[in-house]
Amino acid sequence: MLAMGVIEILFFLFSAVMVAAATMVITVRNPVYAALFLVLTFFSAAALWMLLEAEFLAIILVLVYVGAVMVLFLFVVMMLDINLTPLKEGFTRYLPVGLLVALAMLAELVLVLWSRGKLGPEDYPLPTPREQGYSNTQAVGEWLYTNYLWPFEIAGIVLLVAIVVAIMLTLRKRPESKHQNPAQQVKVRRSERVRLVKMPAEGGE
Amino acid sequence: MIADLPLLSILIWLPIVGALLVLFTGDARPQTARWLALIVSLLTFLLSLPLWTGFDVSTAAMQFQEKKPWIEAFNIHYHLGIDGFSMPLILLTSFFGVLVVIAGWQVIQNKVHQYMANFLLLEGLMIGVFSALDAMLFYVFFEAMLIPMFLVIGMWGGPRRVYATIKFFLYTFLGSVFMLVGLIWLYLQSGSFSILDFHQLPIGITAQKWLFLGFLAAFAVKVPMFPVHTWLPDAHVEAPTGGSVILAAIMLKIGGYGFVRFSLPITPDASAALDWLVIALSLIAIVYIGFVALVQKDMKKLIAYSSISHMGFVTLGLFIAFAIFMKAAGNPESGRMAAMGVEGAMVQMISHGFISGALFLCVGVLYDRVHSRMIKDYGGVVNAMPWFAFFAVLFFMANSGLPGTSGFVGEFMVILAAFKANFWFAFLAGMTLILGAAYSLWLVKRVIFGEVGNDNVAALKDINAREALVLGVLAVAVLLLGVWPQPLLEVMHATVDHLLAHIAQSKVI
Amino acid sequence: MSLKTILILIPLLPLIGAVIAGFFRNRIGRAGAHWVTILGVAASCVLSGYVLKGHIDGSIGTINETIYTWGVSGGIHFQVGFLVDHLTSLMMVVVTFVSLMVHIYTIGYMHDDPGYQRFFSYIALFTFSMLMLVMSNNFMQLFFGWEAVGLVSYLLIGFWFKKESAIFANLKAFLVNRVGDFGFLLGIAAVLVTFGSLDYGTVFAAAPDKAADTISIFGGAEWSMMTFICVCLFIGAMGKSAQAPLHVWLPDSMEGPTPISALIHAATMVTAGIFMVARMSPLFELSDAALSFVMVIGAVTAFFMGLIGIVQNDIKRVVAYSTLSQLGYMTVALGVSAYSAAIFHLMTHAFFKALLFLGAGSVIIALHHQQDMREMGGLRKWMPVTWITAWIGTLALIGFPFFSGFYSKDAIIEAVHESSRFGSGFAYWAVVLGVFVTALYSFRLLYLSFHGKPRMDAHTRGHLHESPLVVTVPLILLAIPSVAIGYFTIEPMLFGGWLDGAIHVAEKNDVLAALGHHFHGATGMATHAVQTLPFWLMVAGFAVATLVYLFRPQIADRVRQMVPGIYRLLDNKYYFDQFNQKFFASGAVRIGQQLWNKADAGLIDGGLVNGSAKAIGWLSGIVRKVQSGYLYHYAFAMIIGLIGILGVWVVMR
Amino acid sequence: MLSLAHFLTLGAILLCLGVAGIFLNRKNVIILLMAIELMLLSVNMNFVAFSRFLDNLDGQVFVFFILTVAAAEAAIGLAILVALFRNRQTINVAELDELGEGEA
Repeated sequence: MLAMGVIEILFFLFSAVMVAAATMVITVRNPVYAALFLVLTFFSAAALWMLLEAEFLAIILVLVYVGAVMVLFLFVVMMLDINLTPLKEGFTRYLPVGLLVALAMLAELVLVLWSRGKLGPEDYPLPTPREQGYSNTQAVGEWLYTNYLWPFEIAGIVLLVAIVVAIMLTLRKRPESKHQNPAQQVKVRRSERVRLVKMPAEGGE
Repeated sequence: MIADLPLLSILIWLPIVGALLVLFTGDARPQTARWLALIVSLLTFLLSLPLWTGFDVSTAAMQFQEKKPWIEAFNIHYHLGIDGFSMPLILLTSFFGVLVVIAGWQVIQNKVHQYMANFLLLEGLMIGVFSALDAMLFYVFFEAMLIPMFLVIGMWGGPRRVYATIKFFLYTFLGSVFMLVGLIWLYLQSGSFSILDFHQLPIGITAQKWLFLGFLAAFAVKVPMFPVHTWLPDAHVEAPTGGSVILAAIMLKIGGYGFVRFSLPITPDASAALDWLVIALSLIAIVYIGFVALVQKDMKKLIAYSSISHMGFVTLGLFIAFAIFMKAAGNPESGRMAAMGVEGAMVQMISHGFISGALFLCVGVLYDRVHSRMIKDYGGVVNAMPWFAFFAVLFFMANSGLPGTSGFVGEFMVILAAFKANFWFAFLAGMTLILGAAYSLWLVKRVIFGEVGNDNVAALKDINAREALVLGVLAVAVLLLGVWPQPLLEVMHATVDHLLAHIAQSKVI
Repeated sequence: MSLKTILILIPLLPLIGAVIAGFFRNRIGRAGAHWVTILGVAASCVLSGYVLKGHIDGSIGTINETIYTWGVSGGIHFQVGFLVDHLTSLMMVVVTFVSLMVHIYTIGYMHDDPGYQRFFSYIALFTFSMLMLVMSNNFMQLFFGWEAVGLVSYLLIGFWFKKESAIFANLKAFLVNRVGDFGFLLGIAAVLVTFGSLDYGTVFAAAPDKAADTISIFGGAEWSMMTFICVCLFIGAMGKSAQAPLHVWLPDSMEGPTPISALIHAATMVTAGIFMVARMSPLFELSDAALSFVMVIGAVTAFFMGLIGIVQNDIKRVVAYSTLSQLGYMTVALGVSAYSAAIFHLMTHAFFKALLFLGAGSVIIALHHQQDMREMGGLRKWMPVTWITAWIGTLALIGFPFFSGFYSKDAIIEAVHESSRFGSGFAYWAVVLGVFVTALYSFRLLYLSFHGKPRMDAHTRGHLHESPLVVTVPLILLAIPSVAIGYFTIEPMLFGGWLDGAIHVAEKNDVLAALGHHFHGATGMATHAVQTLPFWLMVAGFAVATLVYLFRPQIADRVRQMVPGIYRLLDNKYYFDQFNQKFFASGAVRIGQQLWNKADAGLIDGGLVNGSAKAIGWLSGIVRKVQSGYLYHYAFAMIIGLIGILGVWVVMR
Repeated sequence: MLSLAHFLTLGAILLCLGVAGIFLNRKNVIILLMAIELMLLSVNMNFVAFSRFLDNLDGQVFVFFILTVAAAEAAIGLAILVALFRNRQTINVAELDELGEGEA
């Protein structure tokens, strides 16, 4: 621990930021702030993954998660006119319990991790960095499209279904909004649109 | 040629695919749904005929086998095949597949496509049960079969249908989970789910007894045996006619079939040790249920109870074999009577299929017109419906075991074999001669004969051509089987002899 | 035409007639229905006659043919086939002849009935069933015929299905018969288990070897298998041939149309039991106990059922009780091993009892379905043919010398006298006193309906006339054998060995052979009768009846008042019906009710099924309190659980 | 030296924060969803770390799938939230007790 290399410094730096941001996520009152802190958490996580040489996932996390999912969160938070006061009720009341539970859990987890004594640097030393020209993206891609082709396809379907479901759930017809119904347009018959009117010839009288 | 096709697979999947097609016709086109269902079921029936014509009666080996790996991790195969036990039952199933479609032709007016699809699905699954040779495949069909039946009763049933469906489902499900445990245990012992491997697997006597009880739980509920029979009257009463017909004609047979496919060959020593239990329950069913049937006020309930009583002959016929062996004490000529018991049980299953199906159809005919199943709401039906009365009396006579009808054959053979085992078995089983006639004919007296009971009865119209066709076909089947059962018996000789030779050997290690 | 074809045709022709008349009743109409069935029955009657003639002149021997294999199971071949020996051919002729007469008679009797075609279909079907019964060469087919005639009897008793009493009677008839059939079936099962075959030939041939076989029914007690078999088979016969206490259905069966009473419930079906026991003589001969049982039952029936006949007022019921009594005579004959005498009486009885029933039917038509004898009287003026034939039938029934009934009944009485079997003393007195009773009720019937003052109302009297030819011709045709058949056939039937091939009598039991030593021709037998007790008892019965019912009707009332207890006992038919109704019918319903309510609905459904459901419901009622519906409660529970599991894992590790 | 334990500890802390978040913000569904995201992230962290230290790409692939499913979940969850808000004008969890007994 004495000689902290660059990597160690970076790790502790990002870890600190991440833990701090995550703490903020769960404590701030305003959901907008919470979402923004969550973004920060994700950024830190992405950085840490970079340290672990998982570049592809780090980028994906930033692009998809931060770029799409969190923006969606923000949209929803801002779109809905939420009355925040009742939502924050009891925050302090539950603080001790929450902390207690969280700490108990943490204690247990740490106990699990360290009591074994087999996860230290000696057992799992940081692997040597990959050589130049190694592409994590390519490796993941090859792995994904061979061994995990079926699950991948299924994941695609899951996303598709999620899209459809999300639209279905939120779509509503407003009576005042005007839109066309192609099916009805195609189905239309002449008798419904054209009315032949017999008119007396002019000057008949 | 037809014989080269994977016939069993076709018989299973054709109705199921047909069911999906029928489902797609939608609610708006009931007529299309009906015709499509009829065509599919007819096709299935026609395709099941080669099973009979191409059947080799000289061997007990499985025929028309198909085997493909299914879940290799657990050594589960898609393995189909039939022998002398399953072939007649498959034919019976496909035969009734056609009949229920015709029977529901006009009666069902709401959600026709779903109704028809349910029955086709049921048909495919039941054929699957009868032809599966892999225990897991069997189990899947066995359980899946509950779903369409559940829907049929739940959607088109009578006023207390929810109670009836839940009772039906829980009862049968409770039984079959014990079987599942047994099957998994057998898999762990033998490393395979093949039923034929199970047959050869040596098992200790204690384990056999537990297995036997597990199978008994599953099949006794299906048959149903006393005292796990109370779901049947409720299910029958609430089910629509077609549901009752399939339930009585085919689904109950799966219990009996389970005994010959699983209990007897897999656990012969336990069966021999516990045969007294099954025999006692069967005899109780025959006599006790006979009395209970006597006092029913609801026609369907009466027929349901009579079914339980008749199915008692099936279990009796299967399990007296051990008592006969014991009495014959190594004299093989004397022990051959055991075959009569088993064959009688099988004939009884087929015959009961025809008769109970026909009886439920008869009640259905009345119900469609008067909308009551109560005996007191009728009386003197013969005055308004002479042709119906003819069929009803014929089937009730068959139900009471009149010689010349199929109802006689099975009971006769089982009683003869039972006498060989023990006089009192035959005595109690023979009580059905009196009780069966009493409840059947008392019903006939109160419903069919007499002065016209009320205005509803006076206004009845006799059966139409469609109903006459269904009942007529069944009448021919009942009489033919009664006058000449040899073709049916011939099919199962080799299989029965094989089974008896098999169960006479101890499997205890 | 080969003999086999003829044999197949004999039962099949009536069946075809029945099917055509039944299924195409609207197409072929009334005339078509009776023509097709009558032709079928007539043809089979002619063919039966041909076979009988062949037997008489010896051109045809005993035929034992298998038609087809019904089924094979457990190494046992069930076959359908015909055994036609002298006994069978005799029965075939009796059955088809009486049936033919009844068919013709029916044209008149059922003339106005809407169920005309149905009726013809039924009686033709009956002829088929009865022929299958008598021609069978194995027990299974016998049972088939046995139940099939029961079925047709059921249908015909309930022919007028609107009549509550008729459909009650047919249900009762079927159920009582089923009680008998229950025993019969057990007997068949015992035969199969003992002999390993159901074929007559095999069984009878092996019977002597198995005489010592035993069966244990109650614990260790060993019973003779042969006695068991015979008693079981005879229980079947008791049902079908209406022997006490299974006789209760026969009087009620008179609810059916009269031709049926003649054909089924007098001449043919009810004698199936007699025929069956005679057919099984090789078995019965091996069990003295069973024969004693048969004899006692028969004697009880013969005497006590006759007594009831004296107090009945319904003309058909009197004849019905007389039938019971006569069946009792036949059974007694069986019981003393005089099988030939039983068959002989069966034959003569078939003719004269059919005649009596049809005569009663003729009266009933004339009186527009009035059956109460108190509303008749003096009919001889209007219905001479019916009157004369009724006299002939009555004389035959009471056993007046030279009439057919005399020979058969006297032979039975002598045979019983000759026998030394256990119970034969009782049986002898029962049958001898029975002669007096028979004469009494027979002449009572005759006097009340045909003699004395007319008691019917004026309107009916105005319309009285003799029945049409289709009714009277069968009466005449039946009267001829009623008079003469006994005289001509007693010698070959009883002493000439006509039935030797079909009936087996053990040397020591052969009472008829002993009688044969005293037999010197039919005429001699008749003239000798004047010296015997039965003859004088018959004369006494005649005298009493003449005195009481022709000249001094008030005596009957006075006697009735003198012994009210006995009268009531007889009028209620020994309370058999009441007992059965209370004990068996209501008892069964009550048992069923109890089992259903208490056991099925109460214990199993209420306790086990719904009980377990209730227990679970109660438990979940408690547990559901945990389910608040608040999301965070659930989350909280999950996390606590997670911590708990983790904790356990940490500790356990 | 960095070791696997470092990363796993970080993941554990993150998970506990997520759990604490659920407790503290028990009424605000949006923050609840965010807390779930935190917990998922912690799992992902572990996966990536293991993948690196064990030199096995399966872990990363799984993270990929988890991200997919999490995205779908977030989309649907938010959609439900929107629908809920439209119907009830609130996202207060305390008022959403349809599942419980009515009177509770």
